[in-house]
Amino acid sequence: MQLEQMYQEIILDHYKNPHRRGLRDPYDAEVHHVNPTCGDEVTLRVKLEGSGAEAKVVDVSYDAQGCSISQAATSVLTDLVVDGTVGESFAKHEEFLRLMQGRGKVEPDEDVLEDGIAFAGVAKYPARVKCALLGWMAFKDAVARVEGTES
Amino acid sequence: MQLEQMYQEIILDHYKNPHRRGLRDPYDAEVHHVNPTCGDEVTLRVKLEGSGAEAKVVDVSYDAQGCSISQAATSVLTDLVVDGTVGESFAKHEEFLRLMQGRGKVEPDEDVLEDGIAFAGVAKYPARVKCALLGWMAFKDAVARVEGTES
Amino acid sequence: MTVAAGPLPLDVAAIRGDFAILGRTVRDGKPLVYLDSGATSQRPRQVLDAERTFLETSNAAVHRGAHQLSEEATDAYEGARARIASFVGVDQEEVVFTKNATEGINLVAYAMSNSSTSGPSAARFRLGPGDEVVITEVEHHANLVPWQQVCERTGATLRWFGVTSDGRVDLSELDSLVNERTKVVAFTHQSNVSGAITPVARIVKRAKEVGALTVLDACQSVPHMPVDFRALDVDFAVFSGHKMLGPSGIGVLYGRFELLSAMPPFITGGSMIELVRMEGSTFAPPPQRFEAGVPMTSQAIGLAAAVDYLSVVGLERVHAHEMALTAAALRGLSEVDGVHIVGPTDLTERGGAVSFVIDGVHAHDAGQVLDSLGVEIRVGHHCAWPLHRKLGVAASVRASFYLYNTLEEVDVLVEAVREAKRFFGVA
Amino acid sequence: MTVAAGPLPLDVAAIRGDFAILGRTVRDGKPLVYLDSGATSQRPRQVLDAERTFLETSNAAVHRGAHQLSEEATDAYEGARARIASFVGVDQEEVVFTKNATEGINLVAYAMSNSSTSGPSAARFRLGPGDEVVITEVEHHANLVPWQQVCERTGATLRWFGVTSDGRVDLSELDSLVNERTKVVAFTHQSNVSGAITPVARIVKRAKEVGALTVLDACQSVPHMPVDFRALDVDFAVFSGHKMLGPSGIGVLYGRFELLSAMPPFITGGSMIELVRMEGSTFAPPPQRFEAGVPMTSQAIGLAAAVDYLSVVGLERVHAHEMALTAAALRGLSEVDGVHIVGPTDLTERGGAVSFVIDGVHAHDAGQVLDSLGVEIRVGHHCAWPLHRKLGVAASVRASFYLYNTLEEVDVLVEAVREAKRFFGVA
Ligand SMILES: Cc1ncc(COP(=O)(O)O)c(C=O)c1O
Ligand SMILES: Cc1ncc(COP(=O)(O)O)c(C=O)c1O
Repeated sequence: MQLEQMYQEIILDHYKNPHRRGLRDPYDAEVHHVNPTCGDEVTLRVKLEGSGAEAKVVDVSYDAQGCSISQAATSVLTDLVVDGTVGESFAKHEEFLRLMQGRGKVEPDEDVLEDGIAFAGVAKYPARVKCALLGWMAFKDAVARVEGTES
Repeated sequence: MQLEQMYQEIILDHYKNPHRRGLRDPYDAEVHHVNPTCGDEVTLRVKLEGSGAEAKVVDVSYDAQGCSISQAATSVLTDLVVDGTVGESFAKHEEFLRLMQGRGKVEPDEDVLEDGIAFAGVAKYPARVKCALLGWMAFKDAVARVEGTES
Repeated sequence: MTVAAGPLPLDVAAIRGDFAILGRTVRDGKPLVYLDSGATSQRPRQVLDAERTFLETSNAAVHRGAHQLSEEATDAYEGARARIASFVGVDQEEVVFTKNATEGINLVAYAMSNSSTSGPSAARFRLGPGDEVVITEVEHHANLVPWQQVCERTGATLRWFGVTSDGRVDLSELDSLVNERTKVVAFTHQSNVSGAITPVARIVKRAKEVGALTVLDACQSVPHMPVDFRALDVDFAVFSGHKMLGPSGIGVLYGRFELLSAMPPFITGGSMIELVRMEGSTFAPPPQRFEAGVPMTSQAIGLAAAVDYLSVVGLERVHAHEMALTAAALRGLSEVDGVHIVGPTDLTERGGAVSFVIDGVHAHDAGQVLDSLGVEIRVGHHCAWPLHRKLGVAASVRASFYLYNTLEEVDVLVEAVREAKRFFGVA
Repeated sequence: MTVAAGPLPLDVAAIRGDFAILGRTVRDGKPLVYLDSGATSQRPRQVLDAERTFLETSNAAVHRGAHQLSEEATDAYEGARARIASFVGVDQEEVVFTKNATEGINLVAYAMSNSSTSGPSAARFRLGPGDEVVITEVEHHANLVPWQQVCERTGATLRWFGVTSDGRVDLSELDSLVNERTKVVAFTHQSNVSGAITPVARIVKRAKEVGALTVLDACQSVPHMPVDFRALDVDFAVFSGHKMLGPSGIGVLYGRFELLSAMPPFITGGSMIELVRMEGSTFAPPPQRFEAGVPMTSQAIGLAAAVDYLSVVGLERVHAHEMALTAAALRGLSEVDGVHIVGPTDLTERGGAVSFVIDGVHAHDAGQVLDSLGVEIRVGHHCAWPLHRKLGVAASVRASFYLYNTLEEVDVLVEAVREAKRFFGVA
């Protein structure tokens, strides 16, 4: 059944037991993003140390309302970026984006995406891709705000 | 050939030798009407005597630019209304309208419409009905202006 | 059309035969269970054939040519207008074709703001600071954002009716909300989320008392039950072709002739003019004044065919059929633990949109399970975000019915909802 | 598609086989000679089939559902956008679907007047007293009345280029007409009356010098020759589906992405929003921001099929074919005493619209004779009244050609013109 392909165990695990959930202090920037088609929302905070691509992602905390895909993707995101550098997080975002926009035809790099490879099945459902990207959009936006590059 | 049915001799005669053409003094009202689809124009003046339905149509003079149908119809109109009463002219207008909107299926009353019955063939061509009515619209408008009933 | 005797008044099998798409399968070979007609309906072959026949025999620019093809096309187009007008109880010259219902509402809103630079006959449509526009919190964005925007353009104030807990327009403040400052009251005939039917007469009566114009969003009523705009006594109303078996790309704006005659134009260009000079232009009478450019000719003809189709079946019977399906859905869903209906839970003053949430299963996830079982429903806020926010629901699942749906499909829906709960472990 | 060798580069017989309507007769059994494609074109079966196949297999509301049908419909719709965009050399996100070209021009004009109540990013679009909008006297009403209206709404001043005696835009005052006060220059690529092609590059260069926006009316160019909006370097451009073998009810607005991104919306409602609260709303990025409501889905798919059809035939060959027909028409008509061409009399910088007057025979009367012989042409001012007035012509006869017309049909046209003269005794 296709459904199991999409909702991998990993996704359901993250959905039921999300990592790093909740809004914490201290933080450098907080953003609020919505998915206009379904109304899902995420409030996300980042705490960085240092600046530029070498800055370290010290914490990502969030409060989210949404489907299992958007919740799980945000949880996985925190695993992927916390304790790494901003430069590394952006590279992971690129790889995740490539996977999600690949219509299920892209082979994901497990070394880079770790649990994120579980979203390969979601990429076959264009309407759900936005769900998987909601947290990532918020994260990139928050980092940009810290860096002051946001217009 | 259908063409001869539409362009009756009477129509072509009026077209080539229009009755009462030209703008004359005295007049009580002058109006300018156009056909928005083809740009045909008529400037028309009326001179009445008396008032209300019993008023006499003393003169109708006009300057027109347009196709044979609109020119001939205006010429026939002057024959039908000049020297009659306003009430009679409106009755004739009604009968002409009924003929023109009849899609070629209405039997015209020759006693009322005289040369106007020649337009029976035109009624089969909806796009040309407006041409035949241009002068009549102007005439009704001009009379209404004299009567002061025009808004 | 033959109609079977029995509990349901329609011969649904015969009707389904007219809709080729209903025979397809989705995902892993699941029969299609199309329960998203509230978003857009499917079209019977009669509608497709009408458009194609027109295009293969009489297609030409309407109102613009004197040749035979153009005559035939104009007759077909204006004939379509006449049939559609009589379907909703109004005159032919009171029907303006737009690209969808959304354009129709924008047309009225823009005509109102354009009134400030138009002549004295348009004065009654003017909006400015101190004037009020009243809408409701249940509105589809199409009947909400255009009014926000016209208020921004003109300085008028937007006010709105609230929502009851079962998704109805809350009219308890009718007399104070609609007052001497109110210039226009715009509201939906039937909510596309809760299915609740608005008491049109009460609102119209109050609007008339204060001299406000009324605009009815009839997108979800005209396709599903007999509607007569004259009897409802509204000033304007809109609906869309694609929700009533007709083509996409065509909608209808009804306006009382006297109002349309006094209203300035919205979209301008060819075919809507009386006289054009470089220095200025004057405009044709309605409905032409509001139909600039080459119109959606074949689509008007398709919509007229849809109206004919619905008339042959009979709107009363379509409505009765949908009510039977709605009753079954409300009954079936109420038996599933943790399912909550967003809207009235019985058939009083409601139509056939059934929205719901499932404890512990997000609407998007439920939709995915349903889709995997062939059940095509809509998830999200259904373009009625304020209503959802007000009811404390981020996203809901909506099943919506039409004349081609069956009681068996309702059973598949209910079973699929149970499966969604099982899949996400909230059985 | 096979293409015959020979003087004309197209296999017209094979092409005609795709257009069922061309096989019919009119009036007393006369074969149809359709020379009114400038008003609206006919559609090949490939276009009709593409729409029908979509409607019978994948029809659903686009961008609004998570189910398989909606996915397929969205893919088909956005895929159509991509093919149409590449047909005119631009990016997918720069193509906005409208109901016709007229709506596209109104969209830009209204977005400009809406800028006065929008945020700072829209400031560059604002118009007010002292600002100037420049058009030309050859424009179709669609590219004329909307600019008159936006000037009325905003207090800006409308100015215009004159016309040369052969119906071309008179650019002799280019540098003074387009000046520091000019905010937008809107002009046609090809006149729908005279067929004259406007020197786009000269106008664009001058507009850029003064920082004015350019809007190109490409209704009569895109269907008939290769057009690349990026290469032409215009800011906005419009064209209509029904003039290029596609469905009615769909048009295209091209806008440079950077401009569309900064521009406020025009028609508002569902699917064009980012966030909706009763207190105010924000809007989606382009092109969605400009596509409120359920769009003309099947029509977009039909237009993409039309674009594919034209691409297979090849726009260079379509153009060469039309030029051969135009040359024959100009030659044939010039041999008839008393016929005067309204427009250039040779092929330099012109397309295939041939308008003319006949001494002593009014255009309407000529049209009637032609129609009785099966020749379907257009008579009147062709929605370009100021041009006609300027050239001292009340109404003209226009023959316009497309890929399915033949040299024999041009002969029938010329012979019919002679017959019109005979009939009205001006031989
Ligand atoms: C040059 C030109 N511009 C604009 C238009 C308007 O196109 P539409 O009526 O499809 O909006 C036309 C055709 O009618 C045209 O020929
Ligand atoms: C209640 C209601 N109003 C307005 C609309 C807008 O209709 P359209 O998108 O066809 O303009 C819809 C459907 O989307 C609706 O359900």
